[in-house]
Amino acid sequence: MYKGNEGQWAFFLHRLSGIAILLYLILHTVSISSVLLGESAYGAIHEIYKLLIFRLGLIAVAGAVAYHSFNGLRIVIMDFTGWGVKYQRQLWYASLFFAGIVIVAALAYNIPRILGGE
Amino acid sequence: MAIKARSFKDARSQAKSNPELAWWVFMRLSGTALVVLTLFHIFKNYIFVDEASWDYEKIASSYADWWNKLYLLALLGLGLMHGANGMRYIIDDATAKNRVARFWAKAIVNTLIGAVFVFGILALVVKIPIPGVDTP
Amino acid sequence: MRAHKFDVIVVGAGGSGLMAALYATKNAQGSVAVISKLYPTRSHTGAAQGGVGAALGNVDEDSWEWHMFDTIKGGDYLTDQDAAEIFAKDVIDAVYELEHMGLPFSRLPDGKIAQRRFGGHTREFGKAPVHRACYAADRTGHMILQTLYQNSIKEGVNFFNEFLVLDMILEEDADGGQVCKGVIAMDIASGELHTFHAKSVVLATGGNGRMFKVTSNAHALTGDLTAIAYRRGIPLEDMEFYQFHPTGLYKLGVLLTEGVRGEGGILRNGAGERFMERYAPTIKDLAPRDIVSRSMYMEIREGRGAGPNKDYILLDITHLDPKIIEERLPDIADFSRTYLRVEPTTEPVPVNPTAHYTMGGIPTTIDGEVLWGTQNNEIVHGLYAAGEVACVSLHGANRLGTNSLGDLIVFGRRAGVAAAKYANENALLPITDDVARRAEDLISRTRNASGKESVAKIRAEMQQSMQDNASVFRTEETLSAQVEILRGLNERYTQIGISDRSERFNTEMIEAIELGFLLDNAETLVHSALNRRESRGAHSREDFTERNDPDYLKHTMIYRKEIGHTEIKWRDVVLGKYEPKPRVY
Amino acid sequence: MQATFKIQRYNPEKDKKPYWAEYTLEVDAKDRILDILHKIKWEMDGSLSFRRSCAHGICGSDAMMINGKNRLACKVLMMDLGTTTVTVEAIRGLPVEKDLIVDMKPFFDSYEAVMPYFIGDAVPPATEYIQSHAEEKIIDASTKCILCACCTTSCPIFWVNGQYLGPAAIVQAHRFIFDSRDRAGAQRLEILNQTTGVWRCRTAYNCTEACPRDIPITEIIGQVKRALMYGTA
Repeated sequence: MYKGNEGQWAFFLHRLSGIAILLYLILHTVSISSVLLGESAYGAIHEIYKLLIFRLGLIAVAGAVAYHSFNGLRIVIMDFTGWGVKYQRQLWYASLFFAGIVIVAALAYNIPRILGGE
Repeated sequence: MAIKARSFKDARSQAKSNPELAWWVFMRLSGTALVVLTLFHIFKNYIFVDEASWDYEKIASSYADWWNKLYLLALLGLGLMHGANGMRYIIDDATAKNRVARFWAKAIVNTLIGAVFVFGILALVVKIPIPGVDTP
Repeated sequence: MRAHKFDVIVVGAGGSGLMAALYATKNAQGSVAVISKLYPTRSHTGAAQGGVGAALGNVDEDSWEWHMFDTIKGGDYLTDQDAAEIFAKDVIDAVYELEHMGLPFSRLPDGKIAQRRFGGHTREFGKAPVHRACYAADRTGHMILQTLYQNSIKEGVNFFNEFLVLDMILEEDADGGQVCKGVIAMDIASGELHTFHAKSVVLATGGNGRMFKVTSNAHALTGDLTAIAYRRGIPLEDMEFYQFHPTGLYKLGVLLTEGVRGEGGILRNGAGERFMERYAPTIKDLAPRDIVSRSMYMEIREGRGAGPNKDYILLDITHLDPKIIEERLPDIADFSRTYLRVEPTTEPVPVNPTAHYTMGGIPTTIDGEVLWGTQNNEIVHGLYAAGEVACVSLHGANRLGTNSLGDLIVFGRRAGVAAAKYANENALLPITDDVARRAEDLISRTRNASGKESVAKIRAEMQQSMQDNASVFRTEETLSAQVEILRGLNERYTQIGISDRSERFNTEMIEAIELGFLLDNAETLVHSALNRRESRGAHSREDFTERNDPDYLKHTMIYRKEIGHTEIKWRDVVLGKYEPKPRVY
Repeated sequence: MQATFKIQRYNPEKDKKPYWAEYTLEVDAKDRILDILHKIKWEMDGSLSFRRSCAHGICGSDAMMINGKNRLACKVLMMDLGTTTVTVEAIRGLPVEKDLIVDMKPFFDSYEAVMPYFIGDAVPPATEYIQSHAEEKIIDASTKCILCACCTTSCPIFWVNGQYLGPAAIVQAHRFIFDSRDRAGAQRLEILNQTTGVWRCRTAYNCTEACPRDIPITEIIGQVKRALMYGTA
């Protein structure tokens, strides 16, 4: 493994999270849009949302979206301004921090739901 | 369309129709918009609300709201386009040495995304009957 | 075995080779190719730092005649004055031409090319230092090399990169003269031999500094073509004159440009004294390199060196504005920090003289035509040389700083033009089937060498003994000892063994072949030095401390009889308007 | 002190695939990695092959991956690494020819593709072009490039997509695009305005961190991107 620094990992994570988000977006659109097929079809598909693994996965997806969003803003700043590049490290840590907040929020609301067996 | 010019002559002949810069700018603009759209969407419909509570009736009711329809349309359209172009970058990188693989990878991914887009639009456009309101 | 035919072949892709190739391409009706041991951008021209001297007069009033005089005086009057005149005039245009090729020179506030002071460059025939060196920060050579390579791409020059030249196709012609019909080279990537058959050949392979232990020269600078020419009966001129650059990084020899002193840097001994005031009261630290190097060694010998072992001198730039250092000398600062962990803005940098440049080389006329005899009409038809590998003789007994880069562009261009003209006017001469025999023998002998001697050990012993016996100070005793040492090393060289028998990138075999070249270069230096019983320029004999014009105002021409045995002839110096005078600064 | 060098070896004439060779030897903290490679070659295994020439970071021959990062072997001292276990591999993304020697042709092809040569006025001035300090400064960093390929072969995009012109070629193009004397900037920008050009850059910063000449490469690529976006150069 090439021992790159923050920039390299920012890029790898951005790409990885992007793929994950697109896959989830496809799944999510199909499942939600199955309302077209009527209540029973929607209900059948929606059963998977109740699986533990799916519920944990959703937290990860929320985290991926948050990381991709904030790191995306970092990229926008770097590309559109001259100064962003100089602070790319700090900007990356900032995007990790904000993504962390979203993940904590998702965990805080969802762990009680999961444990409570709702 | 990927351009593979390795000389100035090639570049000249191909650069005129090159949409690369436009896509680049699109990614940044749509990305910025999507940050707002997705994060709001996630907080409103997932973090603050239990995902499991989204039954048929609740979906149908929310789809009756035109503002919400527009919001979801923008989210779906921008998200899928942003994702499709992102996948194009990844495929171009991953299949730099293999044109056949590149063709098929793009064909499959774009068809899938296109189909999902159509399905998603239909769900937004077609009126979804709300149980107890539209149907007895 | 593969065969190629070109009109002009240039061997070497540094400054002079690329300049020759560009001009050959512009002037030849036929095809031109460059053969290089390295990728062109790896050539050692790229390591030149300080500048290229030309009397542009952008800062101070200046004239080409002053430059010509400085060059001749700097060369201790062994400089051929016709060459110096052409040089001092042409280098001005050549600098503008480089700028028009895109070279990013540093600028003055008015937007013109910036110039700095350099050792031995003076106004009004020695009155005071003058700003003459045009520079691009401290990477002038890098920018020249890049610019010339860029223009070679623009002009579509053919390159054969990573080809090691092993032999020349050199034959006697009908009227007893000599003619060159091409070269034999090995493709390093595949190990395959190639025959390059050509109407004219330009040699531009640079120096041979790797025969010394501490050198600013690249590992690749092993005097390949001087050795090949010497083996093939061509004499080498003035090989005893080897320049030691005063400021090489302590122990490493990495070059710190004279431009450091041009910008105001000062040499100090262990006591902090600015000792150059004693040796060259007028221009002090900006005296020519031979004088400064000798002065530094004198200080060390007399116990005034710096450091725990009192074995180095300090280069002090702590009084300069750090902004000037970062702008004009960034690489120098970087070298000091990287290799010695010395912060040049706050502490003086330990330096010592480092083997830098050979004034001697393959004798040529002012058009780069290679001589096989001692007269200007005894030329090898179709063979040209330029740059450090050649001896025009512009630099005489000691080269002035910045004149190497000027030499490359002025005489590289002249050689390229002359080679193209020769190719246009002459037919491709036939060659025989066995032209590659010598090269084939050399390769197979070396690749299969299975003796007990180590190439690395022989090389290390040669480098150490050359440093001890034939560097800045020389005596009859040390030189005679060195003659014997070299004979012994040559003997052992026939018993080397190598382990890599593979074809592709056999760098072990290449190093063994290069060692053979170096031993020959060392032989010419030591024998020539032993023969010259005077002190002149860079050649400093402790047993003959004075310059002796009646007996030695002439060029050494050394021929090989057999390994370890040489014959020395003389060639007249071209004198002119500047009469030899005592050389004081 | 004693150090262990793990070097990736490969000679296609006899090896089916690359393998790791280990050498243990005495080294000094102030030794350059190149010095140690030479010591191995000269005293332990003559067949070890690598490129080198100037040995002080100006010719760009000895780019290699040392302890997981691209560097010039002649610009890294043992003490810089902070360990006595050193791994050395060939730079990535270019075909390995033998041991640490890679085929540089694709790299130089990309370089040549950006028109890396000055195109000035049809009739140049009688003396020099005039250039201000400010104009000179814009291209100061990009003119430092020694074409060692440390940057291009540290780029994650280049590893998978060799069609990307790569940071080195972009730096070289930048050197001319932003040269106040050059007249062909627009043509070069067109070349870089392709999928094989600046838009492949994903700002991973490996290039900037690998550059032995401290060129702010990502920043330079950014300048080219903005020149294309905002139409200025």
